[in-house]
Amino acid sequence: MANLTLVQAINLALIQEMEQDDRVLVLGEDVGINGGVFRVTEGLHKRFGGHRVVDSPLAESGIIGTAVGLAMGGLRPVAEIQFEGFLGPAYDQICTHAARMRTRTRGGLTVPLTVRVPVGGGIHAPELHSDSPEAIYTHTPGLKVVMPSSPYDAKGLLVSAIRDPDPVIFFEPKRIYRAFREEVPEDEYTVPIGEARIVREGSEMTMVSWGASVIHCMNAIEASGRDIELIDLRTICPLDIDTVVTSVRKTARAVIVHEAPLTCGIGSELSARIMEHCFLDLESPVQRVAGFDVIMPYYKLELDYLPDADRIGKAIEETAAY
Amino acid sequence: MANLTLVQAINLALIQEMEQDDRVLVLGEDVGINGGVFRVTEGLHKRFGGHRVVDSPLAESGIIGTAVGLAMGGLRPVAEIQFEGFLGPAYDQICTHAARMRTRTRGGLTVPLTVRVPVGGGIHAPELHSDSPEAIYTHTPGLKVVMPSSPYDAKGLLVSAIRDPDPVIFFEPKRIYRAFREEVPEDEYTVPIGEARIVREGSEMTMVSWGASVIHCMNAIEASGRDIELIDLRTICPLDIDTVVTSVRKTARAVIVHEAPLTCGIGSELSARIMEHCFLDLESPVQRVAGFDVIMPYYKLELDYLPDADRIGKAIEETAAY
Amino acid sequence: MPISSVFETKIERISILDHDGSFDESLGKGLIPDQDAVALYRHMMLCRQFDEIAFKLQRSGRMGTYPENRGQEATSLGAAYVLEKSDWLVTCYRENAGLFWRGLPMEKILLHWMGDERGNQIDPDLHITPLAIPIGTQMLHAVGLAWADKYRGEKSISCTFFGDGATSEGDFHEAMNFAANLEIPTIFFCQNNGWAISVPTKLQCSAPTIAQRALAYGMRTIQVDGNDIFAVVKAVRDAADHARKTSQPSFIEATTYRLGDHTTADDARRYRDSDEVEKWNQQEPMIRLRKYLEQRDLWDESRQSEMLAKAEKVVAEVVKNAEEIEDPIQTDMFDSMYASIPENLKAQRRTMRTTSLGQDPSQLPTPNTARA
Amino acid sequence: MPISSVFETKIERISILDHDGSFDESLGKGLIPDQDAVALYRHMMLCRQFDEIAFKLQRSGRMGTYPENRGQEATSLGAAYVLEKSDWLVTCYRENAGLFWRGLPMEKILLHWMGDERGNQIDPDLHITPLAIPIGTQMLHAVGLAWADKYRGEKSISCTFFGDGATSEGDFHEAMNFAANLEIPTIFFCQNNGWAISVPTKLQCSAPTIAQRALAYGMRTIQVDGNDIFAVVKAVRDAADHARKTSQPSFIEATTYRLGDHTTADDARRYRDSDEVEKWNQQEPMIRLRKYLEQRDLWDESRQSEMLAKAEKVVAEVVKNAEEIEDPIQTDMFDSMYASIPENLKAQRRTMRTTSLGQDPSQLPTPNTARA
Ligand SMILES: Cc1ncc(C[n+]2csc(CCOP(=O)(O)OP(=O)(O)O)c2C)c(N)n1
Ligand SMILES: Cc1ncc(C[n+]2csc(CCOP(=O)(O)OP(=O)(O)O)c2C)c(N)n1
Ligand SMILES: [Mg+2]
Ligand SMILES: [Mg+2]
Repeated sequence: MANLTLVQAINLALIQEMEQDDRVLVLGEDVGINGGVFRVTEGLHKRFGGHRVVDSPLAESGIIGTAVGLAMGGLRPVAEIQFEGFLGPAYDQICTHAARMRTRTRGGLTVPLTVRVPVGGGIHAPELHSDSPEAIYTHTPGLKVVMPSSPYDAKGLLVSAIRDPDPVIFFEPKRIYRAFREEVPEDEYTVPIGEARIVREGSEMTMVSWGASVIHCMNAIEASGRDIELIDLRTICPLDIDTVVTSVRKTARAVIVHEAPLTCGIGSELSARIMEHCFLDLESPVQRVAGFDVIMPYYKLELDYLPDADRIGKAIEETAAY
Repeated sequence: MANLTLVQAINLALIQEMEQDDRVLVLGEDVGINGGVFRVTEGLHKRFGGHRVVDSPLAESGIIGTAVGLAMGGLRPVAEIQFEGFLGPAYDQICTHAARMRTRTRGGLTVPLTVRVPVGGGIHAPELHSDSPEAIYTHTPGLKVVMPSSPYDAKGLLVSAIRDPDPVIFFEPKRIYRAFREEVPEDEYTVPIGEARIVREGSEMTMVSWGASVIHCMNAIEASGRDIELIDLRTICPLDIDTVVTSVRKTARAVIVHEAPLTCGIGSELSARIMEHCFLDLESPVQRVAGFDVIMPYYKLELDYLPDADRIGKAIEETAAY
Repeated sequence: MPISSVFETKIERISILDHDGSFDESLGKGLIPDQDAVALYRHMMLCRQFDEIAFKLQRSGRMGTYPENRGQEATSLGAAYVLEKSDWLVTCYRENAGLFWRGLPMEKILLHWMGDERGNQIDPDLHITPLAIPIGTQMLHAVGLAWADKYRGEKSISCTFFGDGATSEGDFHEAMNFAANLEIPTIFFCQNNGWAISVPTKLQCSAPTIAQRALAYGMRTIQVDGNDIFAVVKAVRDAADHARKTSQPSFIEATTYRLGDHTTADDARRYRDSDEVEKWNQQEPMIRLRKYLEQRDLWDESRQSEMLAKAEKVVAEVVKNAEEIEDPIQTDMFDSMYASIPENLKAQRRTMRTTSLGQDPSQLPTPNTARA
Repeated sequence: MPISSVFETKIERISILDHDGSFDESLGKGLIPDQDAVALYRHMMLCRQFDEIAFKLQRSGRMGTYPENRGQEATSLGAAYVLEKSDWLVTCYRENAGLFWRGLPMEKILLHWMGDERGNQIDPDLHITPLAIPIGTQMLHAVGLAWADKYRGEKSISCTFFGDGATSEGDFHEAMNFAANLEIPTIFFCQNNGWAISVPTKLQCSAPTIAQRALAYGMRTIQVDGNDIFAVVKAVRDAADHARKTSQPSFIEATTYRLGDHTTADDARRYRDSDEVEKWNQQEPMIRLRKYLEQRDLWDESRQSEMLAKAEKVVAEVVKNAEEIEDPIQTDMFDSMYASIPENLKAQRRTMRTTSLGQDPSQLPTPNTARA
């Protein structure tokens, strides 16, 4: 056991998977000698050499496109995109090829690729360094989408992602990269992709969130003094709808919290499914606390954009009072 | 009045807008002498010359990126992307720049750009020629997203799109490009962006759809013999939620139909909003009839993927019986 | 020194077997042994026959859109002839000749255009990727595939094919740049056939050659007569040797011409002169190879008609196989989405024909849920 | 002819004012009148002061991430000096010197890095686009902007700035290709400062020069000493004349060096030698321009300290203005999303601090809806 930040837990997962599987290599901008702009790949270049830790040219489509080829060729590439705002140039290679190769070839060629991407707001970064595009990749069949909210889950999920035979977009909530530490086993373990985690049990209401927002949910729940069940999705696609539905059947009320804009966010899918599966159980409409339907503002206003304990608390009261 | 197909109606709108506004120019792959692969720009090159009808290099990011510049520079570019499957390479320029320029510059620079894109399945086309990515662009604040289902609306909405001071993604359902004709005024008229159309009134149930699916909805409704209200969104973003909510408050039941995959599709947003606004009115859960969460299959199976009158009919009965 | 020179270069063009049948012995001698030259010509005849029948299948409504390959046989075939079976062929959609030479069953290509993913289910030992529909995107995969082999210390390389139009896409640039900077042994093979649908090459590349695109990366580059299989063979052999020796990429621009429409959905008369087509009809790769063989008594009219009959028979059989394959089952669309199907996809799969999708039985009230 | 030459070229490099102060009269004479040379030097001093203070603002927590411009002043400044105010400057984030010369109020740049969109709200008459954060994407806008002017028959052109790293992006390629093929008068100005964060130029472009990227498009291209404002002025003037005369684009590679870290979030000691930095410190643009001026009695120590004092005062005032601006109001994030705000955004705007977002009052039951 070690007391690690989220960055350190991911770094450890990378080292351990590279140690135990030759096919794993890391590529991306500044991931080599510099150890990545968030230092997530710190020490890897020294340990494994430039052959396995590759500073790529500044070209996201190139990173993902060659990684698709590497994966089709039998390796297990872990590509880093420096910020979620720079996934855009790689969108086409991800959605047109990584997501489609297995079904296109009816299993003949597959893409066991992991794409690591820092995500989300709250660190006073420049434009395009604070977005939350998880719904975009969830709407694209053929991908898996993961977003841990703790060091323990981050390590276990990243190991699962690297070993997964299909492409996984692994979003790392940068706001909590170093926000807190947690006991993380040094031994090998995995957290399965596709299983939500009940962070705390409760009977009055269900709250669903993921990534950095989970912390705000906890704070809001504590401030409310209510008996609320909090679910951290951990994996966004495939959605562990059973855990959510079981909870809402019990509590009859639900609030969903995420950073991305409201419209067509993951919250809309969750809300629709909860209604479809728990129609007769629901005592109040499912509420969504999300980013507004605006471009994530520059940092002077970012905290006014992001859901916080205050807004979540309002949703709790509104939902309870309905 | 002329009896026109959807292709002809769009062609007419382009001609009329180009005639009356010098700032309007058309660019894209094969839009010139060839008149576009669907012949939507037929005759434009001859009429307006290569100066205003420009065959671009084969590069979608280039098309949209230069069009963003043209628009910032005071023109009204209408860019064609040959098929929705090739929007991917332009995703970044659309979402990173077209959608953001106005708010980034607090109104200093704007992007009055129209992006015309054939969309959807059902024409036995090759891979990547049959998708429905409207939710992707709806989740991106700063864009408007339009999809007409008739020649009349197509002409009126395209004129609105071209005159709109903000970027509009104008999806053209290729399956009905020539499927039927309709009386279309030759005189100038507009259909406002952001207003849904009640295709037929009804009291038993509300059905919401857009694009080529509207026809299947009509067929299913007729086959059902039930008194169903059908709403054609026409504009997907901004969503005319008032029209939908007013209808569901009246009917208490709703079915949504679209071609795109279920998860995080527009159906999820509609379903969530209906529940939020009509919670106490709903007699049954809102149902979504959509593409499955799989890659749009090659054409031997495409009709098994696409929602059809049969599947819509089942949803009608299930919803009525709930 | 106020003005100095920091870079100088020139680009060469190779042509060995001209369209009038004249042959340059200095470069061409021994390049292709006689029996191979015959085999290549026979293969071209087979491919031409396939192309004609595929076109007719589309016209008679038995197949979807099809891109004719006619006139471009020498390019991918020359490359496939030179390369090892362990080398990757990463193609677009006008490389039937090379793919068939490598060993791809001909019905696979028909199945693809018949709207059937099984056309892309390819024996992995063939080292072939599926036809690439999104233009310009597959070169990056070729770089990744060769990189994977290099990573493992294998000597295999990759060769990727694309058109003149494809060189306008950003992904082309990124692929070239990755290969050059990371020293990946990929051969970039551009088939400049003069057109990208209706857009002439000069609107994709106003430079005098496409070959010079490679100068941007300091990459070895050459232009060849792409209707001359000898020139193609020489260029690919040089590039492959170079790649295996140095692990460096190369670029080849092969000038050729698509004699047919872009695809069966196109009508090329709308945008190009019949004179131009006529000129290229004289210069296409088969006539000149036949002249070459006949001049050396390796071919004659009787072998020609014998081979034609054989090609007709083979292709008829291929069509039969492609058309007789059982229909895919509806649930096939789910089965290759992931290595193992997630629960909610399983539910969609299970209920796809019995419910509306929305109303999966699992969403119905559970027994212990009372109706309000 | 089996082997012929289809393309030949060479690329030149210009250098006029060397780092030791030696000056080539043959090229440099009359290029920049004396009073302008003084003005340019004074402007550089102002920019250097701004840069230092901006850095300190970040370090003391009064501003977010900031990319130092130090060492690269001659490039954008030389270009802005040559170009007309009606020509577009389409920049990245190390072109403060050029932007300020054009007339951008200095507080705009501070506001930008203080996380305030008002920093990008620029007087349209300045013909400046906002700093581009996504690398490599802005060149396409420059092409569109110059195209729009050409479309209207105006003589304006655009000049776009980007780094060595940016030339690896696909959008760079597409912008170059569009400009060349469609004949758009854009100057592509690459500031090759040796690094893209921690990645050295040779990993972005293994070719001997970046200038040769332009050969791919048959585009006019040149390399200049980017720390020599005379060389920059000459190259830009030639390119601009050419653009106005022929409507053709040009490429300029200016070799320079970023003397500081990539941004305040970076620590360049992790990946580069102090020797290298030391060498470039000797070659930076201001020392040599000062030598030039002093040799001609246009500058001396007293003018230096006078200007320094002035720069300090000006920049202090700028900081004050930027810091004293009233905070943006929360609802600002809605107001520039569209020319007119759609209804559902209005609702979000109206309720942003009073409800949870989900529960807009409009979703509450209407009076005539009975609770079940
Ligand atoms: C990304 C993308 N954009 C557009 C298309 C539509 N399209 C199909 S083929 C083609 C032209 C290709 O030209 P070229 O690369 O020269 O190949 P050729 O067909 O001439 O062999 C176009 C524009 C596509 N398939 N993919
Ligand atoms: C599309 C994109 N990818 C990655 C980044 C992160 N990033 C910011 S600056 C930079 C390096 C830029 O290098 P270069 O173009 O040489 O410009 P320089 O900073 O050296 O002036 C990177 C990778 C980004 N801003 N945009
Ligand atoms: Mg071509
Ligand atoms: Mg640089």
